[in-house]
Formats: sequence, C-alpha cells, structure tokens
Amino acid sequence: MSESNSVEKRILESLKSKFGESILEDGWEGALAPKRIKTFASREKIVEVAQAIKELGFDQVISQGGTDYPKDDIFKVNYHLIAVDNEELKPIILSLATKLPRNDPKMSTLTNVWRSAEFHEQETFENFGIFFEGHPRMERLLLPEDWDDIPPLRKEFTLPGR
Amino acid sequence: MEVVERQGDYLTMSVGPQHPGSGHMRLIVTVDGDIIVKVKPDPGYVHRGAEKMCEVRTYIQNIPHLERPVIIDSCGILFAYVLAAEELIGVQPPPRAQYIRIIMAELNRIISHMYWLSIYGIFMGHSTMFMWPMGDRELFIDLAASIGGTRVTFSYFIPGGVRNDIPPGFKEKALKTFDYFVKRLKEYEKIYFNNPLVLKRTQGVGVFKREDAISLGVTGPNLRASGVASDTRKDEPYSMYDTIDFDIPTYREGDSYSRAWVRLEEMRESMKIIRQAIDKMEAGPVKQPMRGQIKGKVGEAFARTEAARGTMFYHIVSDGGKFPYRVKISVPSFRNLIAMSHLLEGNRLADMPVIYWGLDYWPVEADR
Amino acid sequence: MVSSGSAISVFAGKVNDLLGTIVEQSVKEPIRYIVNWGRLYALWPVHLETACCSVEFGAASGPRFDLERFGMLEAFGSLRQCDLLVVQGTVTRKMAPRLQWVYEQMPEPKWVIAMGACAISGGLYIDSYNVIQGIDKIIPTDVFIPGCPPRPETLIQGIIELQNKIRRSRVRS
Amino acid sequence: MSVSLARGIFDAFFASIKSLTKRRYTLRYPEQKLDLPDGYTYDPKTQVGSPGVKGRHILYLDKCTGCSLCAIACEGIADCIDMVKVDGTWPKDKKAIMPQIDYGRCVFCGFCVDACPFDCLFMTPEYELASTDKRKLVQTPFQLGTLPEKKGLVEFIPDEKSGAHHA
Repeated sequence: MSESNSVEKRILESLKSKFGESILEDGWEGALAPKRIKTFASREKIVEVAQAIKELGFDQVISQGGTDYPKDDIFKVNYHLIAVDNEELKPIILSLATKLPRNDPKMSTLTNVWRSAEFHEQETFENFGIFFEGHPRMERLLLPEDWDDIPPLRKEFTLPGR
Repeated sequence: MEVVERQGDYLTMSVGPQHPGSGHMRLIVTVDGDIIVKVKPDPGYVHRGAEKMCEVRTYIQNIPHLERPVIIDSCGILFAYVLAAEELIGVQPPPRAQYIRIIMAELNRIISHMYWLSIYGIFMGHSTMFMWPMGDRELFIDLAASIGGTRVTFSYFIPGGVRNDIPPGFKEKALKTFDYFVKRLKEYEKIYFNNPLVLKRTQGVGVFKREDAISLGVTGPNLRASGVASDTRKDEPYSMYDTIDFDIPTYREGDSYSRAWVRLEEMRESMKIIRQAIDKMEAGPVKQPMRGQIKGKVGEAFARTEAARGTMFYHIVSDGGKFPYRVKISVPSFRNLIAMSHLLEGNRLADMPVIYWGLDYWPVEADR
Repeated sequence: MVSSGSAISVFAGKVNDLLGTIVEQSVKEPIRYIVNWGRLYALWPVHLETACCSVEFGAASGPRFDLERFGMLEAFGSLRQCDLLVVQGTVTRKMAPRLQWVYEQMPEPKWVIAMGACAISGGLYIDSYNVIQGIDKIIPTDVFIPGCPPRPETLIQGIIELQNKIRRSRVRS
Repeated sequence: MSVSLARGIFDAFFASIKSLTKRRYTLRYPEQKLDLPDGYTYDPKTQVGSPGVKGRHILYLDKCTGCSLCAIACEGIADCIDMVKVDGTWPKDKKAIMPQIDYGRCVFCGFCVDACPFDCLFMTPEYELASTDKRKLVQTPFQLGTLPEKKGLVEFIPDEKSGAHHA
C-alpha cells in the first residue's frame, strides 16, 4: 500500500510544483486517498493543467460530468482520468474538477487534450447547459430533438409527480 | 483510416432505428458508391433519464432501474454502483458475499458475450451461430436464475452484500454446465471461428490501431483486441479479484476477428474464475444487516469495475441525505460510440454490420 | 293488381333476405374461420426494438423456446409484409413518432403486443422526463405481457392469447 | 491455402452434421413446463432472502396487518402497489386494507418482500400473466391470496453426448 501511495504522492507533488497550492483548492474533501487523486483547476487554467496531467501519462477520460450546486451558485465539472497504457498509473483514477458560475456556464473544451472527452462534453452540454468553447460538435446528443425545457440535470428541473 | 476525397455523388441515408441491423439507434451514413465516407451516430432513442431518476430515489430503490440499461449484464452494471455506494454508506460486505458477487458478475459476462456472439452470427448470415450460442446461453441463464430469481434482471447486489445465498447443489450444477460448455466452445471454433468464410469477412475489417484505440477512449474487449492489456480486474483489483488467478486475453491485430476471439477467450477465463471462486468460498453470512434508513455520508465516491463491455464507472455525490445528490454513470458503450464513426469511415457498406456489432455496442446502455 | 304485385314483391324480398341470411350464415362463418386460421399461424413481426426487452424476444426466437412453432417468424426487413408489432420495452419521446410511423406503414389487419412493464405503463420509468407512459396511449394495443423483462414463456403465452383473439375476430368483407 | 480452405469448410460442415444425432433442444412450452424452484422469500430477522424464483406474489391474508410498508418500498421503484379496502373482518388488520398489485407496472424485483416485516408477502414461481385486457393485470388481495398449482415437469440437462435437452 505504501508503495502505491508513493506514486500518487509523487504525481500530486509534481503537479503542485508546477501550479502551486491552487491545485488542491477544493472545498469538498482531501486530495489524496488510496488509488485516488483529486485535483482542482480554475477554468482559466484548466487546459494548461490538463496538458500537464496528460504528459504524466493519463491517456483516457473515463467519465466527465457536472454537478449542480444551486446553494453555492456554481456548477462543478469533473473529469475522471485513467491511464490504460502505463503500468505504474493503471490503478489510479485522477479527478480534475473545476467550478463555473451558474449565470455564465462556459469553459474551454478539453477535446484537444483528450479526444475521448468529446461525447462526454456533449452530454454535459445538453444535461446542464454548460457550453464548451472550441468543441467540434456542440449539439444535442441524447435528448429528443424537440426538447424545449431547461436542461434536465439542473436542480430546478423537477420530475413530474415528485 | 484514411478516406480519399473523391469527386462524385454522395448519398446520405439513415440506418435505423427500424432496421434489422441497427438495433435501437440511428446512424446517418454518407456513402460514395458503397464506400462509407462519413458516419454520424444519432443515439438517444432509449434515453430514459436514469441519472435524474437517481436523485429522487434512495440508495436501495436505485438498484432496479440502474440495472435496466444493460439487462444482459445486469450484475456488471450494478457492481460499480454498489462499490461506490458502500464507500459512502460505510458498510463492508462479508467475504462470502464478495465471492458470490464475483460468481454472478462472471456468469453475467458469459451471458452477455453469448448474446453478442449469437447476434454476430446472424449479422453474417450464419444461422447456426445464432442458434447454438442462444441455446447454450440458456444454461448460464438457468445458473444465474437459480441464484438471482429472475432470468436476467436480478436486483441481486445491494450495499452490504447480496440479497440471498446461493442455492444448495449450485456447485455440481455449475461444474456440469462448464464441462459441457468447454466442449461446445471447441465446436464453436470449428463452425465459426475457423470457418474460412467467416475469416474472409472479418479479418482485416475495421482495424483499430493501438494509438487510436487509446486516444479515442475505447474500452473493454475492443481495447484488448488492439493490444492494450487493460482490465480493471487486474489494474485495480476490486472485491476478491486479487485472490484469483486468471489471464487477460489480448490480441494485436485490432480487427473484427480478434475482437471476437477476445470475447471467446474471456468466456473461458470467466469459467476459470467461477471455479476458483466456488472453491475459495467459505461458509458465513452473505450480508451485513443494516437497521433504519440508509444514508450516505457527505462527500463523493467513485468506483470502477470491469463489466462485459468494458470499464463501468460511477461517480456518486452525497449531501448526507437518504437520496444521492448526483449519480454520474459512465458506461462503456457510450465511450465506444465515438469509435464507431472512426472505424466505419472508409469501409464498405456491406461490412457495416460486422464492424458495428463487432464493437458490442449496446444502445440501451449508451443512452441510459 | 298493384297491391297483389307489391305483396308478391314483398314476399320475394323476404325470401331473398332469408336466403341471403342463410347463405351468409352458412358461408361467412367458414370463410371467417378459414381466413382467421390463415392469419393465425403466419404472424410476421416487425423488427422494431425499442428497448431492452428485445433480449428476451431474441431468447424466445432461439432454440430453447422457438417462436417459429407458433408461426412467428424472426426478423424481417420490410414493414409492408408484417402484421404484428411487438413493442419491446420502453418507448421514449424520441422513439414515439417512429413507432407511430411504423404502425401506420403496416398493412391491415395488424396487431400490437406491448411487451414488458415499460411498454404497458411506463414501468420503472414512471417519473422519467423522456418516457411515454404506456403505448396504448399512442397506438391501439391487443395484448399486454407483464414482466421486466417477461420470461419467454410469458411471451409465448401472450402470443397464444393473441391467436385466440384472432380466432374470435370478425372478418370485414 | 486451398487445402486449409477445404479443411475449414469440411470441419464446419461435419460439426453441424453431428448435431443431427443430438436430442431435441426445444422446450415445448405449453405442454411442457420448466421445473422451477419455489418462490423468493425473505427472513426479516436475519435480513437474508432465500434463493427463489421471483414471479407473481402471494399474500397471506390472515397475517397482513395493512402496515403499507410494501407500498412505501415500491413507491420509488415501480409504484405498483396500492393499499385497498377488503371485505370481511381481519383480526390482525383493523383498517382492513391490503396490497393490490398492478402487474402492468411490477418489475419483479422483490424489494416489497424484503420490506414486509410480518412474513406475509412472498413470491411464487408463477409467470403466466399475459392478458388482452390491461385491467386484468391488476390483481386484488384475494387473487394474490391463492397459491398457484405447481405445473413444473421438466428440467434442462446439459449433456454433451446426447446434446442439451429437457427431460
């Protein structure tokens, strides 16, 4: 356990040396757990941080999704990254989070860094209304063509009869 | 795959959603003659809003509808949810329950691969290969149903263990079935996998290069067919997989043929895993009893497992209430969908069913 | 003269009616039987998969349950030669217009089977924003097969119910 | 190349021909029925169920107290259980309300059985529920109170010599 923990610590340290303490600045929970690394980047710096994470060896986006926090008036966007082609990093899932204000939900896309983020970002766009600048196809994917309600995964959207 | 831009008339047509070869999705295909130039997938015909529904259901009530997206692999999709929910609720399943989970997950993997194999057969017009796996699949369905109660949707894993013990006489029944099935697999190889007609249609069709497969986010058997030995059961052993000895079959070619072989080999490995799990299982409780309303602690948890189609990932955020605050389901089919247009472009229209189903894309799972 | 002539014509008309009913009764019933018998064992289902119940439909067409014993053949390309629509599971808002188009394109007579809880009433997805709560709201439905998904035996039982219904049904002239 | 081609085709052909000698695979359903085990039951003390088939429910009317815990458990799943008034006097059930199940909605997950603390709601292996009338899918407490007759006869036997068959 200690050995695998050292890999995670080393990755976090290398990110810290590049971007400072802001990489840990998440108001929710600790940054390091066994096989889990939680990082944070502001939306201005996220492409830069993502590039650095990719260079470390994380080559696939396993999941990307948003969470709506109407109380704090923000959206939190999580990218979960794995390494399929790097023996040392294989057990680790790295989460890269960012916060967006609810009245201006916009951030630049990470499809240029990881191509596998493409459909995930499209899905987050239709479910939350978060706009990804520079995305090749920012259009509806799963919802019906005639959807005219607010994006369904926002908290103010309530299910009928609930 | 390189597409040579050609002068001439392009024809755009949509394949599906009512089409014998498409399932419940639509592909908008542009062809030049019979060469596919461009493919735009149009999923969402079975989008049922599972992620939103999770927010108004308790951790237990979420179980039945979370396994519906992929009912042929219902334990596979539920496994990661249960692991993430256990982390939030703070319960640990007893060891016997963990072995039973492995047995069920692997049985589901075989059931899912058999369904895939039979449809793969009928897509190539090989009716025998539809009938044989579809029939032998029933043996494994009977095995799983004797534990789970229903034929495909078991609602069997719950946070804290499994809902019931395995029935008496399961071991003998399972071993008898495996002995039968191992011999059947050899016949499958004869009539299908080594059949020259099938070789001609699948070898070198829909080739995925290793780098492309990684960068596009392809997962599961499709990734392993391209030479990347990536399997969550080995990478990040969850449950009791670290006590079990098994191999990950990988192939280098990355074509439709090797994707079929990966799945065939995986069925053999799954039987190996179940045999070991049955032997290692000791008597004991199968569930940690819980009293009162189940609540998750404030925070977030994520877990991944290896389902039949690839890595299943759940991200659950809890605000301390009885309902999860947000459940993000990341399913392998959805991540394989991006590869579809990449693979189809430049191939012939006649090869489309082989490539499409060779990816084992399950629309209901992708749409959620 | 006039009155007797009209009496004769009335009489002739009555005889004609009576004969007509006798002939109709004696011919229509066998014809109805024969036509229905022909329809009964040649149910050609549309290959429209709406959701996950298609797995159990596939299993029912497999060798263990073998729907072809009941004259149900498997997948077909053309809607124009099909007379049975098996709605295999959830119908979403995106799929609903397609389902209606498929139904409209099928020739008369046609029957609809709602397979699975989602097709009957929405099932698990009672409060989902994207699911139609029961297909009998959009197309007329003949047989309901409960289950999630139904066992292939239940599907076969539903098809036997449908065949009984066809056997009873009237034939339009 | 041509030798291996011929050999491959011959192998495939021979493997298929061999299956002509095997026994019939098909379960002739309406005449033969599978021998299913008993229905799913649950022990509220140990919180563990029994491995059993999840089919139509059985309600032991004399044990039901009308607590409507099953309906609450089902509310977030399929919402198929309604508590309805039943005729007669029930010593344990003062309000005389009992569950009525709409099989047009039920998904046979069995969480209502887990929720019942009085051992009165279990499942049976009955699955023949298809109907031409949607209203007939709703089963009243009295309909749920009857045990199905056991009709199971045959078992599925995997046997590579004679082929998998039902007997």
